[in-house]
Amino acid sequence: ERGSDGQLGIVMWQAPSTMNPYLSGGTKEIIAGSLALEPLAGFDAEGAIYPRLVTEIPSLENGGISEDMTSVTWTLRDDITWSDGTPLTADDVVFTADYCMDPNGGCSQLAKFEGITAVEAVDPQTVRITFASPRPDPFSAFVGSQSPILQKAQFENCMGANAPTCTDQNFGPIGTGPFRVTQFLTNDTISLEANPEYRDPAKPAFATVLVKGGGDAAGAARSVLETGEFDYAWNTQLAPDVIAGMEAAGLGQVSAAFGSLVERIHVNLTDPSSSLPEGERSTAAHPHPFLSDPAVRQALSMAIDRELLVEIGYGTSGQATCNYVPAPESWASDNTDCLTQDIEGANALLEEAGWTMGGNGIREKDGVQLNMVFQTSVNAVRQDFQALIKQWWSEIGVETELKTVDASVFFGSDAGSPDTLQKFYADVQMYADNFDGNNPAPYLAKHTCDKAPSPANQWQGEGISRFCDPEYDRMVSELDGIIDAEERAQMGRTMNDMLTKDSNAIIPLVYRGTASAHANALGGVQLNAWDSEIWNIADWTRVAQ
Amino acid sequence: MTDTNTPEERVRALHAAAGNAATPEAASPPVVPPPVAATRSQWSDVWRQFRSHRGAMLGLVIFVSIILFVSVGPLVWTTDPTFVDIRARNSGFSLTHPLGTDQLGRDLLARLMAGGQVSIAVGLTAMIIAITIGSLIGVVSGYFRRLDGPLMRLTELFLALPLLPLLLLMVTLFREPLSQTFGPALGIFFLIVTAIGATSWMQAARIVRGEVLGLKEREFILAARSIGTPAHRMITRHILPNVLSPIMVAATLGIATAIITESALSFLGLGFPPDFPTWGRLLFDAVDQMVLYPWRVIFPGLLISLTVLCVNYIGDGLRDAMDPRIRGR
Amino acid sequence: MDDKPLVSIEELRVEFETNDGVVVGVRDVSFTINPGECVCVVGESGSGKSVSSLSLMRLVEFGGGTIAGGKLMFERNDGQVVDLATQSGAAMRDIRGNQIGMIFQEPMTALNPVFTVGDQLVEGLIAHRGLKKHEARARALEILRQVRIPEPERRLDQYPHELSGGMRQRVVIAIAMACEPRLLICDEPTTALDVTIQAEILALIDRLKREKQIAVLFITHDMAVVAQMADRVVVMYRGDKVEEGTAVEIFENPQQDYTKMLLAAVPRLGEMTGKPAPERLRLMTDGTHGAPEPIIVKDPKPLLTVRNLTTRFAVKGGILRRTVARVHAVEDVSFTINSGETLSLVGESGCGKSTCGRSLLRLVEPESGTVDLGGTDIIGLSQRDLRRARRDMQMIFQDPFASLDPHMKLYDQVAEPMENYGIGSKSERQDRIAALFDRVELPRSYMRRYPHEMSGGQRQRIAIARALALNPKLIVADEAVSALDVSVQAQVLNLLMELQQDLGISMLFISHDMAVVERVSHHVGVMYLGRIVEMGTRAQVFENPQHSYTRQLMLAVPVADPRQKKISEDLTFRPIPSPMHPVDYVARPSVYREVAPGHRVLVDPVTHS
Amino acid sequence: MLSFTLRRLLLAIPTLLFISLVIFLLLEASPGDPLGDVPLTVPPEVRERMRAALGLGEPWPVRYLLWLKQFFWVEPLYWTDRWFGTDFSQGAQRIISFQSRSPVFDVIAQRIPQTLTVVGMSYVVGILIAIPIGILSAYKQYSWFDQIGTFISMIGFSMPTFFTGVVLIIIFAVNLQWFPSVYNTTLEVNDWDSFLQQVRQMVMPVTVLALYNAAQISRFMRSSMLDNLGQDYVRTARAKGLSERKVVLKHVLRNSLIPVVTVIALGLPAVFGGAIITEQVFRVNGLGQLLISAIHANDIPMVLTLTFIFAILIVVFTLIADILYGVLDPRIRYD
Ligand SMILES: Nc1ncnc2c1ncn2[C@@H]1O[C@H](COP(=O)(O)OP(=O)(O)OP(=O)(O)O)[C@@H](O)[C@H]1O
Ligand SMILES: Nc1ncnc2c1ncn2[C@@H]1O[C@H](COP(=O)(O)OP(=O)(O)OP(=O)(O)O)[C@@H](O)[C@H]1O
Ligand SMILES: [Mg+2]
Ligand SMILES: [Mg+2]
Repeated sequence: ERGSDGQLGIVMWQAPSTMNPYLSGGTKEIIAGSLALEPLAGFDAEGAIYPRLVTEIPSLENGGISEDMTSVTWTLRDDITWSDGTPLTADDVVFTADYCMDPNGGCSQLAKFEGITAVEAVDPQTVRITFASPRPDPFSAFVGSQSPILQKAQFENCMGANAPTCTDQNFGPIGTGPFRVTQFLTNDTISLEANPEYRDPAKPAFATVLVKGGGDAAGAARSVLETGEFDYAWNTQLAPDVIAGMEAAGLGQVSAAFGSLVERIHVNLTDPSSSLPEGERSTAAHPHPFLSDPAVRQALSMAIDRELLVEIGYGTSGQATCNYVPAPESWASDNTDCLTQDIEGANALLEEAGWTMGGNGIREKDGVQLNMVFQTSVNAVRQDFQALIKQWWSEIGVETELKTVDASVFFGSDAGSPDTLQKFYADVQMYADNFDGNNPAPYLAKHTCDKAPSPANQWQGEGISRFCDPEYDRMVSELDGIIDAEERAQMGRTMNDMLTKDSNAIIPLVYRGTASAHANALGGVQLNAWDSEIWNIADWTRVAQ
Repeated sequence: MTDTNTPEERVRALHAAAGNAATPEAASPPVVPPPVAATRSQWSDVWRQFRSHRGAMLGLVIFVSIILFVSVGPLVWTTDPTFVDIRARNSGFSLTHPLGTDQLGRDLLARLMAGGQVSIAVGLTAMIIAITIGSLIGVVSGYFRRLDGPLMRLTELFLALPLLPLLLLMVTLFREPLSQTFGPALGIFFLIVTAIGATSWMQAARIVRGEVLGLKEREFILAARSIGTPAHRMITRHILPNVLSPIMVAATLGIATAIITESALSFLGLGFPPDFPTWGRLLFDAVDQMVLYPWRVIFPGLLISLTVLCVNYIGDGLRDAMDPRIRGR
Repeated sequence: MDDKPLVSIEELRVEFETNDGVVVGVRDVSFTINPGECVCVVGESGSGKSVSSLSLMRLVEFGGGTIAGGKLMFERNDGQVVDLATQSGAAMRDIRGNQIGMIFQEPMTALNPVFTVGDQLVEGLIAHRGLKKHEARARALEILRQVRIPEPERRLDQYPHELSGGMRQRVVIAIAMACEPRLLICDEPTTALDVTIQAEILALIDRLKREKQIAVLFITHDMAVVAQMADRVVVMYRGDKVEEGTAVEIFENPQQDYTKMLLAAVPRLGEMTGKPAPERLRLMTDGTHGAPEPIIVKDPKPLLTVRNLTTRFAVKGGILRRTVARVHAVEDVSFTINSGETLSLVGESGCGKSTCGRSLLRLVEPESGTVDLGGTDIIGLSQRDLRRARRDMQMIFQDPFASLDPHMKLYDQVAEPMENYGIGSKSERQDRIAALFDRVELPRSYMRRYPHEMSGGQRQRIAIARALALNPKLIVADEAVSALDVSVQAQVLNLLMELQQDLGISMLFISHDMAVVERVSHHVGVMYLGRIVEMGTRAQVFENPQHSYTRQLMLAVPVADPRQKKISEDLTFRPIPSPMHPVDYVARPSVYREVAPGHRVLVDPVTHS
Repeated sequence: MLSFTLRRLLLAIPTLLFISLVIFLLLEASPGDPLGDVPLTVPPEVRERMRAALGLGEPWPVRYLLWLKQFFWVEPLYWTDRWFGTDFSQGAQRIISFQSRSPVFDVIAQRIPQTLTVVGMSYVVGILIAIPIGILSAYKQYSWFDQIGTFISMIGFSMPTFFTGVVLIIIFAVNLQWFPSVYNTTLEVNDWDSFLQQVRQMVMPVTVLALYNAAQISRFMRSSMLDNLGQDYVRTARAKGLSERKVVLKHVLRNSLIPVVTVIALGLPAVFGGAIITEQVFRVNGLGQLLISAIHANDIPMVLTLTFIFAILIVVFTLIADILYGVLDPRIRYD
């Protein structure tokens, strides 16, 4: 029964700064937004698309997707009302598209609307989206919590340059979701109550929700697992033994959802040496003195014991992997060669390639020593990984200097800073990345020659390793034209192997889940890595212990 | 008159107090000067007085032991502090790892020693930098009336500067050139100590300035002027030795803050390379595991506190010992 | 008056616990005080005078001392005789302030700066008399009247720093007298005060003693004051009582050498009458017999000529910190000092003596006027030349405790001027410093000491040695002996005169002590409100004072002769007006009347009459 | 004194302008980007659009002047409108945070209450603990009380709050379950129960901070007491026959408080600045947490405004300290 289970407490140690996911692309804002706002359709825990505000998912069969695959038609349910009592109409959907695609607004979900030429209201219940070119997978805009529907009436005056002045709207959007905001304190606390207009009269079970921000992951986990002050804690990435210790209190547990997030090492194929003039460092103009040797890259990969990394850093919320694209299943390559550590093999390989052990335990060839800088962002688990990997590499005669960079700088892509991951002024670097939804094609497309970051693109390129293979570029352009799902997946697997197994330009380490803690007293939690992880919060209940 | 009096207590005051209560003039002389040997070096005097301060002696002994522990210790206990012995991770006290290991199986004893070297070096150097800048600014602004306003405004500016962006900027600008010239560890060491030093001198400057303003009114400064002492010598010979005591206080507190700031820096990614142990870092890293492995916080915590405590007592003792007025008693 | 003593101290011994073991402050002292009697305790600094008196109040204990032996018998109000040394804390609190009052030496620090005078006065009344607040206030007012403070109503709500030194001392006396104690202990109550104020305070204490039949224990090292105040005298030396007797006995027939020495060291006003030139004091310890030679300069030539010297201090105020007023510290002063002779400037606190001395060396920048030293115009010099010129002029400062850097060894202090001017090699300097130490009669072994290890007199010798290090032609001695006690003062005075005789140095001697000035000077200038009001040779000024202010000063000086009591109630001197004037104030030039050749008296502007 | 104050205030204006410029340039020059939080899945073109929307396209002098105008002109107008119902600001653009796109001042206004209650209270508690300890350890110098006091305050000074805070949480929140480990900023105190709840959630953060503050202030207090205990006027007070209690607690204390009060006043800006680590540990989310999260997110308008307010407080409290000194000590006069 709606509202019968009292208050639901959620800790998000990185506090949401707004409820409007179009203004901030951060996961925390998307999760917060999903409490009140809903997209037309979402992804379930398996990554399959399911309808939310529409009657059914459009397909070729039901005619929702046009034959030429250039348009898709959604039919809205007729029983949906906004939390202010007005009905949801196709105009709201059209408005949302206009809102995000306004050239003066910095919409962070713009990529979702890429290739859309028109969004029209066919009638009050029907919306048609037209694309510039055929789309085998048309489910980007309005699918998943990144692009929910905004109410036109509320946001009408917040278009483009006006977006930032609409604080009340951004902090308290009127939505169709299970809850509505009663108080929003940015970067601190969000209070919500059950939406009286929610379509299912029995849901949500909780009368109110309190989303509390601040602190760190350990404190968040502690407040769920040890003190029981909260029911759910987002992103409790902690060392497995620490979590085990907390779980011993018996109040709750940590579970993980696996999406497409892979922790990996990028090898710099170009020379980052600071002796090069600025503008030429880490660019294709200068190949890396030793990492351009495939044998060295392979040896680096072979020396790593991925299972051990998982055991130390992630426990059950991680799996050792050799893939850049670990999911969906059909796209995941079956490569498992890298999973066994082979120090001897690596040594032999290097020996064979002419890298001989120097007196100081560092291999060298033609006066070039295997001396590397290994950078990553500040994060306890990553620092442990760095230390371990450094040790393994030292066993194959590679000397590593570790460097850490503040996350906001590392991921900040500020062209002026030398420490961003795009600049890559280091020999190897480690981070994790994933893709939205369940289509890995754009993700693979990042590694074409022209996407390598360089001064030419203000260091905004995405081919971090500076991987460049004409064959790969060709496959990327082909991939777009392929419609058959299995064929696409097949090609994707090949490309994945080119990046990892064949070239070792990317050395995957761990397929990571996103870990969250929830109290045993909380029922209905079903983690989801493809959408907002609290996607089914309307179904959550308090269960008797 | 703005600033605080001298901060912290001054033991001198107490001694003076004892004398004052019975003799009206602040410094009534002992009429019969104590018979003393004709030749005594100043430093042996200082040492003699220092030795009579029990707390300071105890502090010194412990401090020297800590220094020995971190400097000579690694020669005796030769385990590499960064060596990852993954099979032995999270082990308790054993013969191979007397103080256990951390989550990667690195030997805690070795890490405490290596960490101590860095922390103490950072603490001392950063403190020296801060004190040098602080005293310089304090003395100059107290002594030269014209510079007083601008320098105090500068101090306010530094007090207001947000530390983190400043550090980020410094690291960005200088990390590479420095590690190129001095090697990664030493380069970052310089960076860190300058960063900490450059952002923590303000308190010292204010205190010293206050003292100097008071000192300037004293007659011996006038006397020194009348015998033609030039400004620079005035400062080095007359002003500085006389403001030593508040500087000492600031210095002893400065070491503690520097050690702790360093740990804060490392977890912001601005500090030493991550495999480089420091006490602050060891403490910070172990906080999450405090319940499971309490000794991992206890040891570094204990060492930090002990060091700070010792330095404080040594500072107390030195302050007394360097003041000839107290020394004579 | 009955003969039963109010207080009798028997074999008092006081010890202090210090880092270097036990120090004995008072070894063995016994004396008695009868009601209505004034007993003076004299002795040089450190002889145990203060410690004895503090023991009576049992205040030594707060300074770390303990009464190690002896009895302190005191007859309480109720007639009971008790031993103060064994009283409980509560009983002592009842006696302190109530039955025994105490006045301290330093009026500047004896009052709590953050409470009003009224507050501090009523406290004791409330504690001892159980008065209500307003009653206590009324009583406080009455007491302030008794001590003859002008405008007592206003004073009650003023803070100590708003009062002059003399008024503050009266407040301290009022506090001590508040509960009408039967014993009043005065620990050097006038040492820090000007002569005129001293005269007033002494008269006040004397009156209270007579009117209220209070017993007074009066501590001082000034024999002249003793002569004026004492019924009986106790002489102390290094913690022991050396002699006791009535004032007349002690002054006219001293038994002990120490007492004789003390007496000899006292310069007495009028002593020099008829002498042509300054003479050293005859000290017992000198070993020299026969009359000391007068310091006569054969053919005096002007060394320093000062014309129309004016120094003003700007008083800044307002938002823009503009000058809103000026302190006319030195106003149109002219004088000449001959080589080898001494000119004394005398006057009361704040009259501009120090400023005048400092202006000569440009330690403060004079506003106008000329200073000519042996042909060099000091005022016109650049900073660099000025530094060079200062080699010829050196200063000795008033406070020997403050004028030496506590962190430097004596050797370094004396070496410093030579180092500054790069004189001599290291070894030459060493020799010279050794010679200077000999010259000022300090053992060479003292070179390694620190100032705090020296007595005041010894420190002043170091200051003199430092001044001599540059072979100056002129020494400005700014109250060089004021802070020293009589015996030491005499030694230092003799040293200065001896040096003058031997080295032919000229001296500007600044002092407020008429008797000392009479002793040392060839010429005398009397300063008042920044101007010299009378100027002439010593004989002219002292034997024929013309200006009313000079006369007033002479009148206030106590005489070291118990038979010539000068203290009287009608001694009231007008306070010195403020030298602060608005910016647009135009000071008139000084106009003098020449009474006799070289003897000039200020006639315009008239500032004192 | 009025002219002294006015003069200093006038002088403060150029000083503060200069400070704001320096802070602005510092933030400009330091690395990092407001889009650091945006996931890597967002393509570069979109990022570029987002930056432009934040106004980052303009050259820095323009942005600095705009900020100055907003800070000194628009915001005051806005608040006047808000309080008096006027309409001077006419919808002019206020200073907007990059992170939340809401007016910076609104967020600051939200944060001030918890900062003041927790950090402010800890300051008060710290002072209340420190002063008696300082008095006692000076009066009984070198006694065991004094020694232990020195010892504990040095320990308190050397232990980082990220450590002590967690220790407290583990003992009192996890094991004993006495106090909550998370501070609820939305709690409204309107009855006895909610008051108790408020007290309970304040206990731990206040304790941690108060101990740290007390450690420092008690040292100052002790030294100041020692200075004054040896003064002549103390002897005068004793000679009046006052009880020790009165001598120490009236005469000595009043004088010793003078320098300590200025120390306290100078420490006050830090209260407004928040206690960053403690706020993090207990999730108090006051100004300290706001600043640190803004710095991490490179939210330049927020950081700039906060630090500038902080600078104003520093300048103002320095002045207040000077004036207080004069108020408390009748000897001080302003010329
Ligand atoms: N608190 C103390 N600790 C150690 N010694 C002390 C203390 N107070 C006084 N004395 C010693 O006791 C002796 C007598 O001192 P006292 O103050 O009585 O001298 P005094 O005659 O009053 O001198 P003055 O004329 O300088 O006031 C001195 O030798 C002094 O050093
Ligand atoms: N630096 C200064 N600034 C402002 N006024 C001053 C300064 N120095 C002295 N004065 C004032 O100038 C006048 C003369 O002072 P000066 O020190 O020369 O007097 P003095 O005769 O030496 O007195 P004392 O006997 O107290 O030493 C006094 O009113 C004093 O307040
Ligand atoms: Mg005395
Ligand atoms: Mg003077």
